[in-house]
Amino acid sequence: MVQHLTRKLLSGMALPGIALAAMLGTVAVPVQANAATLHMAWSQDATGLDPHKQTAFSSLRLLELIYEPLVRVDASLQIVPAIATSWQFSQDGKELTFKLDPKAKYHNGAAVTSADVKASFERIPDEKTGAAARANFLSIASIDTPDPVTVVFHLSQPDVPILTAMSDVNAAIVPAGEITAGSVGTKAIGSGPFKLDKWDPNAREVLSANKDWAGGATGVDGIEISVLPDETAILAAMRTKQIEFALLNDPLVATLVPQEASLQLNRVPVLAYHVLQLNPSRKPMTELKVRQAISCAIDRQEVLDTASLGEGKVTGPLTIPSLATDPSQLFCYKRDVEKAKQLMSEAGYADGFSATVIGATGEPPTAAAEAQVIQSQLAEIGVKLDIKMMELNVYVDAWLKGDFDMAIALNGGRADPYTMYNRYWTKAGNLQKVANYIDDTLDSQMQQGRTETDPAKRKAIFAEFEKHLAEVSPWIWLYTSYSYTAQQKNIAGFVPTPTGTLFSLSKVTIQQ
Amino acid sequence: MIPLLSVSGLSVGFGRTPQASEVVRGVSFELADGETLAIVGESGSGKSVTALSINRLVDFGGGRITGGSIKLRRADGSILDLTAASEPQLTKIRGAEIGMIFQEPMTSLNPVLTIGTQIEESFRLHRGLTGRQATAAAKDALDRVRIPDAARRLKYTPNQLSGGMLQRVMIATALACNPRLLIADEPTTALDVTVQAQIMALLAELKRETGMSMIFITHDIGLVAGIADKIMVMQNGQAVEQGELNQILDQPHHPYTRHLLQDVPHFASGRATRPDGRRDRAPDAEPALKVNDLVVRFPVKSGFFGRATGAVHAVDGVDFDLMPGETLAIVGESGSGKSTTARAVLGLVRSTRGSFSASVRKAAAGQSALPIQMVFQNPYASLNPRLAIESILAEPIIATGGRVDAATRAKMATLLKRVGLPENSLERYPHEFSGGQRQRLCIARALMLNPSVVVLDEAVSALDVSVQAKVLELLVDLQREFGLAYLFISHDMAVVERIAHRIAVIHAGQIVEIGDAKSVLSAPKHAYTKKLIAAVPTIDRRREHFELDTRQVPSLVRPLGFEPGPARWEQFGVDHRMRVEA
Amino acid sequence: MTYLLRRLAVFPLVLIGVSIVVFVAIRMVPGDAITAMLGTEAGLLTPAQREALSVYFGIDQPWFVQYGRWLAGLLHGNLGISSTYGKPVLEIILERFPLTLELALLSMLIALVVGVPAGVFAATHNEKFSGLGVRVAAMIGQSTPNFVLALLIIYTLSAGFGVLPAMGEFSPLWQDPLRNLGQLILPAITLGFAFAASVTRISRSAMLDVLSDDYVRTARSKGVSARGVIWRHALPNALIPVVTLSGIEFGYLLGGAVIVEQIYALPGLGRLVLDAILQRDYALVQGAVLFIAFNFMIVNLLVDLAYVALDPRIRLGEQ
Amino acid sequence: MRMLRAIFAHPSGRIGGFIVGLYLLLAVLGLLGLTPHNPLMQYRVDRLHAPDGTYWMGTDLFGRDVASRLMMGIGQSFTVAFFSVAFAALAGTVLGLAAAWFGRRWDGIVMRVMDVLLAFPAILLALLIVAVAGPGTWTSIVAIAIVYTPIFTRVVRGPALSLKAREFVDAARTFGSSSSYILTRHLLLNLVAPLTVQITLALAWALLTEAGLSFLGLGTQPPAASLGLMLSDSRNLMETAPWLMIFPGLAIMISILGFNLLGDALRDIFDPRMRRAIA
Repeated sequence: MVQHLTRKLLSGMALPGIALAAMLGTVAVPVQANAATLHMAWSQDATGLDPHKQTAFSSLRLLELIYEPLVRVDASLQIVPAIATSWQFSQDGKELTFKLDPKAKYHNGAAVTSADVKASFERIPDEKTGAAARANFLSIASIDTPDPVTVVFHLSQPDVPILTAMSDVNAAIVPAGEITAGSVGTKAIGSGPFKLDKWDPNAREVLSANKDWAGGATGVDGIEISVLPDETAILAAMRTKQIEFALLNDPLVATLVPQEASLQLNRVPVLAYHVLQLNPSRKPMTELKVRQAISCAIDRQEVLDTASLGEGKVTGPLTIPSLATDPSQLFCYKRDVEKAKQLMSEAGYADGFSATVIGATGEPPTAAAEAQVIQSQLAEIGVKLDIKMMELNVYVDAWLKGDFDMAIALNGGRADPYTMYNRYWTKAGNLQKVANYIDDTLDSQMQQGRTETDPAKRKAIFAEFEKHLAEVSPWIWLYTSYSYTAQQKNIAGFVPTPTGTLFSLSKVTIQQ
Repeated sequence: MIPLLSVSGLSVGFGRTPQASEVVRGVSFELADGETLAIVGESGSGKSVTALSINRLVDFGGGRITGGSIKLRRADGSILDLTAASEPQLTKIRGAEIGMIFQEPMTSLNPVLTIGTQIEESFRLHRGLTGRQATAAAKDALDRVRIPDAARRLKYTPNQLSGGMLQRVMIATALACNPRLLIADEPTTALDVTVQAQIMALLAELKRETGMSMIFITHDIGLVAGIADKIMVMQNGQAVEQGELNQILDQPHHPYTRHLLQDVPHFASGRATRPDGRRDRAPDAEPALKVNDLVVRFPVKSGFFGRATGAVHAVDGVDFDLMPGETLAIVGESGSGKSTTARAVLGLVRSTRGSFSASVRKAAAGQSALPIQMVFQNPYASLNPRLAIESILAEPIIATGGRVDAATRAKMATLLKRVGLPENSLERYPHEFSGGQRQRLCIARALMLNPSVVVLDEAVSALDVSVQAKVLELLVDLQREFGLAYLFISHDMAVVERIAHRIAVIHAGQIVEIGDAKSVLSAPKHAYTKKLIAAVPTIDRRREHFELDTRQVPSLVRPLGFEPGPARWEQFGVDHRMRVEA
Repeated sequence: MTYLLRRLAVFPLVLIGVSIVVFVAIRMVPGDAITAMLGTEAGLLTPAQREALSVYFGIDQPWFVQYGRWLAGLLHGNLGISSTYGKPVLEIILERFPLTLELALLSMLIALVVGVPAGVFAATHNEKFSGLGVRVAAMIGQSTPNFVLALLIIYTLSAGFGVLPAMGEFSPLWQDPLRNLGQLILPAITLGFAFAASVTRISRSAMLDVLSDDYVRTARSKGVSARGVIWRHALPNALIPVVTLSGIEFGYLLGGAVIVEQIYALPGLGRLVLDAILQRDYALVQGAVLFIAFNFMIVNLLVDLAYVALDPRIRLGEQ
Repeated sequence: MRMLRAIFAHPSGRIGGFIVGLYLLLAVLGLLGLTPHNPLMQYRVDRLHAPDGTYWMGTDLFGRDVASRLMMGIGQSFTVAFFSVAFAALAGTVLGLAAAWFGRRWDGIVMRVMDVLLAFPAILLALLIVAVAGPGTWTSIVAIAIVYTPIFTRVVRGPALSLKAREFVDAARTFGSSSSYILTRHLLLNLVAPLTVQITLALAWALLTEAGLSFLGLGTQPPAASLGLMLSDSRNLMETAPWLMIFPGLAIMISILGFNLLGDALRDIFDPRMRRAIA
C-alpha cells in the first residue's frame, strides 16, 4: 500500500495535474479506519457551553448530546423519562414530584443527585445567571429534596406547561459543585450520552461516548462535528463520503440530497413557524381591517412554494400537531384579493400605503425570498413594501426594540402552546413590546390554558385562541418548514423529531 | 586588401511599412583596419540608426533594413553580409567582433548587477571563461581603462560610480573581447567637458594599443577633430559628404557641412566673443542685479531623529553684479553650484545667507514687481503639456493680478512674432512644437512681464547645434532691443563665448575667476579655469593627446558650522580677477 | 538601521488609530454579545439579568473606559479574553494564523510561478497572437469572482470526479503535510488564480518597459542571447512592480480570505474575524484586526526591504 | 472627442470601449426599465424556467426574467461602481494633493491616516461600515469609496510630488502664480491621465467588491438586482438552475474584461513613450 502510494506520488510529480489528483485522492478516501466515529457537519456552530444560557439552535443541538434535563419529549411530543424515571403532579397541581434514575452519572463519574437538581433550578431563576428560560420557571416557590433520588417542586400556582419547559436542555441538570465553582460554561460536565473532548469554536467539536450513560451503550464511539459554513460544501463533502451525517437549513440544498443514490434525506415538520410580523402599534397596522386585508392578500401556499420550494406546510398560529386546527378553517387562509381591497378601502387606505419589512440575512435562508414574494403579493392591494435585509444581530436588536413596520421571522415553537406564546400574547408577556398587540380575549384564553389540566378542554381553549389570533391578525402566520438531516444510507437508527433534537444520535449505528 | 567593413546603399525604415518611413536612405562607406570614421549629424539625421544597423540592434527598436548590404570581414577572413545574418550568428559577432558604447553611461549599464558581473559576462559568452578566471579577466579590463582600485570596484553597482567612471566601465565591457570594430554612439555627450576630454583620450589610447577600427558618432564636429581619420556628414538620412578629416574640416563642399563648421558655435579661445556692450561704457550706472555673499546650504540629516549632522555647501559666498544690457555667464561643471545660484536668485531655493537687489527698469511703463524672470534648461519639461500656449503665456499676467484683455493678447502676439513663432500658435499645445520652438515660447513667456533680468539656465544646452545658434542670435537681438540683462548659466564654453560679456567660473560653490569674457577665455588665470578651457574640443586642435586624470570631484559636504575663510583676489587688467587659494 | 527604527516607531501610532476605529465602529453596530448569544430570546431577560450578563461580557462601562482597560491590558501583552471561545484572544489568533500564513504563501507561490513566466511570455510575444491569448486569459482570471471559482471547483470535483480535499478538521502542516497540502491546494488555487492574473499583467507591462531600457540594448550589443537578455538582464529589473503588487496582495491575504475560508471551511483569520463580528466578540475583533494591521505593516516593511535587495539604487527612506 | 478617436484607434481600446459602451447602454436601459420583461414581475407559473425564446436567460426562483434582471443588475452594479469610484477618486485626489503640496507634517498625517485605512482588511472595513449604517445602495457606495480612497490618495500623491518638482511648476513660481492656480492648472490637469487609468481599473475592482459584499448579504437589497446579488442568490441553485449562475457570472467577467482592456488602452494612450511613437 505504502509502496503503491509512493509510486503513485512519484509518477504524479512528472505531471502536476496527476499529482494534484493523487494528493486529493489520498485525502478524499472516506475515513473508515475508525468506523465507530460518526462524521457530522453543520453550517453554524454552537455559541457556548452553558446549557442554561444558550438559546441558539445549534448550541441546543450540541448541548442535548452532553447534558440531560429531567424529562424529554419524544418524536410525537410526549413527555418521556430522562434523568427522572417518573413524575407526578399533586391534586391541586401545585406540587410536582420527580424520582431520579439512580444509575444517572456525570461524565466525571459522580452520581446525579436531588441536590444537583435543586442547585440547577436555583441557578436558572437567579437573575445573576442571565438565563433566558428563567421566565418559564417563575412559578417555582421552593424545592425539597427528601432523599438523593427524590425532588419536590412547590409551585406558587398550578402550572401544567412547566413540565414541557423542564424537558428543554435549557433546564438541564448540572453538578452542584460546578455551579459553586462557577465553571458550568467552561467544562461541560453533563450526564448525557456524549462527552465533549474538544471544542474549537466555529471549526469543530469532538465528542466521545459516555460509557457510564444511564441510557445504555451508545451506537458509535464518538462524533466528530465539523463546521462547514457553506451548505453546498456540506453536500459536496457528503458526496465524497467524508461526512456521514449533516444538519441542513437551506431547502434549496436539502432538496438536492435525494438525487444522490448513496444519500438519504430525513425531514420532519418542526414546531418553528415562518411568520410575517406586523407591528400593530404603527400606522396603518393599528387598523384591524388593514391587518386583515394583508392577511387576505397573502397567498401562503405560494410563499411556501416559491421561497421554500414547497418544502413545508401552511400553518396557523398553533404548530403542535395534536392541537393545531386545519388552517383552511382560519380567517382568510384562502387568498382573497377582492376582500382585501374591500377591507383596505373600508379602513381608508384604498390607495394603499408604504411600509418597510425587515429580515435577517440567511436566518432563515428563505427570509429574503419570502419577503420578495410577499412584497409582490401585497403590491396587488397597493401596499408598497421596502425590503431591508440585516445582519442577524442588527435584526435582533431592531426586533427586540419593536423598531419595525413588518418583520419576516422564523420563531421557535415549543411542545406546549402556553410556553410558546405566553411571551407574546399575554398582558405580562416579556415580548409584548415586540408583539404590540393584546386584547382581553387572548390574555384570558392563555391563562385558562395554563391552568387547565384536562387535555380535551385545553385543546378546545387553544383552538379558540388560534381562531381569534388569526382573525385579529397581529401577525400573518405563513408555514412551518422541515428540519433536515442528511445521512449516508449506511447510518441507521436516527429518529427525526419536531423539536429538531439530535438526541437519537445516541442510538445511531454505522453499518459496514 | 578587403576593408573591414563595407556598407553600401544602406536603407533603414521603421514601423509596419518600413519602405514608406525610411530614416536612412542609401548610405555607403568603407572602413579599413585601424581606421576611425566619425559620423556627424544632428538629431534625426539617421546617424545613430546607421550605427545600430551595423550590429543589427536596430531590429530590436522596430527597425528593418530595407536595402543595401553591410559586409564585415570576420576574424577568419570570411565575408559576412550582416543584413542577411541570422540572430544566432549575430549574437556571436556582437561583443566579440563588434563592440558598442552608448551615449548615457548612467542608464546603459544594468543597475541591479555589479559591474564585475557585467564585464565578466562578455568573457563568459565569447571566451568561455568562468569563475575566478572571468573575475581576473574583468579586473584586467578595468585596469585597461585606467580605473584605480579595480578589484574592489568590480563589486560596485553602477549607482556607486560617477558618469565618467561608468563610461570607462562601458568601454571596458565593449572592449573585453578585443573586438576589431568599436561603435561609439555619442559616448561623451552626457559628460562634463573635462571628463569628456578624459574619455576621448582613453579611446584614442586604446585604439592605438589594440589597432581596432572605430565608428564615432557625434553631433559635435569639433569633438572628432582630435580622433577621426575620416568624417561622414549626415543630414535627413543621407550622407551628404564624406572624406578625409582635414579635407572636410578645411575644404567643406556641401553647404550643410559648411553650415556645421561656420554657423554653429565652436570654441575659439576668446576670439569669437561679442564686440558690443563693454562694461566700461557706463561705469557708475545702477546694476540691474547685485548679488552679495550668497550662501546656499542644504542640511545633511542622519540618525533616528533626523538631526542635521553637516551641510552641503552648494553655493558658498558668491557675489557679482550685472549691468542692464549685459550678459554674465556663470560656467562650471555639474555639481559646481551654478544652477543653485540661479535658482537662489529667483527664490526657488531658499538662500541661507546673502542679499540681492534687482533694479526695476524705469523705461517701461506698467512695470511688474517681478524684475527677474527665468528660462529653464529643458524646453520639454518647462511647459505644462496640458495647457494651450495662450494659457501658458497668460499665466505670468494672471499671477501678478492682471487680466487677459486685448492689451495682453496684443502683447502675446507681438512677442510670439518677435521670437519667430507663427501667429496661430496661441491655441496650440506644447507637444506640437519642436524643442527650439518651445524654448522660444519659454523666452516669450519670460518676457511677458517686462523683466529687467532674465536668468537663462542652460537655456540652449538641450537643443541641436544649428538650433542653438539661432536661439543665441535671438537672445542677442532681444537683449539689444529691450536692454535686458542676462545671467547665463552654462557648461558649454563654445556657447558662452558667443553670448557672454563677462564670465564667472564657479567651482565647488565658489567663484574662482571672474572677468571680461575675452580675457577669461583667452588668458585664463586660475588653475581650474585653465583645465576647463584646455578640455574644450576645438576644430583647431587635431589629434591632440590628454593626460589621463582619475581625480574625483571634491565633496561639498562640510561639518556643521564650517565657514570658508575670506576670499582673497588677485586682479588682472581692468575687469578680470582670480581667487587665490589659501 | 535608523530607518528601520523610525519605521517601527510609526507602528504604534497606526495601530492605535486602527484600534480606536475598530473599537468605536464595532460598538456602533447594533446588537451586542447578549443578543448574539440569545438571539430573540434576549427579550425574555429582566433588566437585572441583562446587567449581570453585561458585567459578564465586560460591556457594562462606557466605551472609553473599556478602551482604557483594553489598552492597559495591551501594554501588558494581554489582548483580553474572547467571549465566545473563553480563551485569551492572542492564543486563538496564533492558533489560526499558521493556516492563513500558509494559504497566503501558497497562493503567492502559485501566482508567481504561473504569473511571472506568463507575463514574460506575453511581453516577449507582445504583438503576436499567443501573447494576446495570455493577456486575455489573465484578464479573465482577474475578473472571476473567487466565490464563483471556489463553488465551481468544489462542484466539479465532488459531483464530477467524486474527490474533494478533507473538509472540516484541518491538519496543520507539521502534523500531516500531505493532508494539509491536499486541504490547502484548492483554496490556494482559488486565491492564486486572480493573483496570478494580476502578476501576469504587471510583469508583462514591467517587462515591456524594461525591454526598451538602454542597458538591455547594451546587453544585446555584448552578444547576450535573447534568453539571457530576458532572464538575466531584464527580469531582475522588472521585478520591482511585481514585488509591490505581491506585497500588497500578500498583505491582504494575511488578513484572511473571508469568502474562500467560508466556502472551503478553513479555520483562518478571515472567518475568525467575521464570526467574531457576527457574534459581537469585541475583544476578539479588536485583537484580530490589530494583529492583521500589524502584519500588514510588517509586510509593507519587508517589501521596502526587498526593494533595496533587488535594486541597489533604492535607498531606505527615499520615496 | 480626440480621446474617443484615440481609444478606437487602439486595438484593445476598441474592444474595451465597445464592451463598456454596450454595458452602459444596457445599464441605462435597465435603469429606465426598458427591459424585455418587467424585472420585478414574478411569473410564478414559470419558476426556474430554463432559457428559451420567451425567457432568453431563463427565470429565477420567483419566475422573474433573468435577462431583464441582468439589465437591471448591470444598472445597479454600475451605479454603485461609478459613484463609489467617483467619491474615492475625489477624496483621494484632494487628500493626495494636500499631502504632496503641503508636505512634511501634513503629508505625514494624511498618509498615516491612509495607512490606518489600508491596514484594515478591506472586506472587514466594508462589513463594519455596512453593519453600522445598515445595508443599501448608498452604504455600499460609501463603504467601497472608503476602501478605495487610500489607493487613490497614493496614486495622486506620487505623481503630484514629482510634478511639484517639474520645471513648469518652478516656472510658475518665478512669476508668483498662486498656489490654487498651480494646484489646479499644473498639478491636477496633469494628473488626469494617471487618474483616468486608475479609475477604469478601480471600476473593475469595485464591481468585484460589490459582488463580494452582496455575497455576504451586505450589498444591494432585494428585489433590486445587482450582478453580485444575482450570483450570490444563485449559489445554492447552481445544480438546479445553472443559468442563474452562468449569465450573471459571464456578465461580470465580460464587464471587468472591458474595463481592464479600456484601462490598458488608456495607459498606452497617455504614456508619453507611446505618444512619441505615434507622433
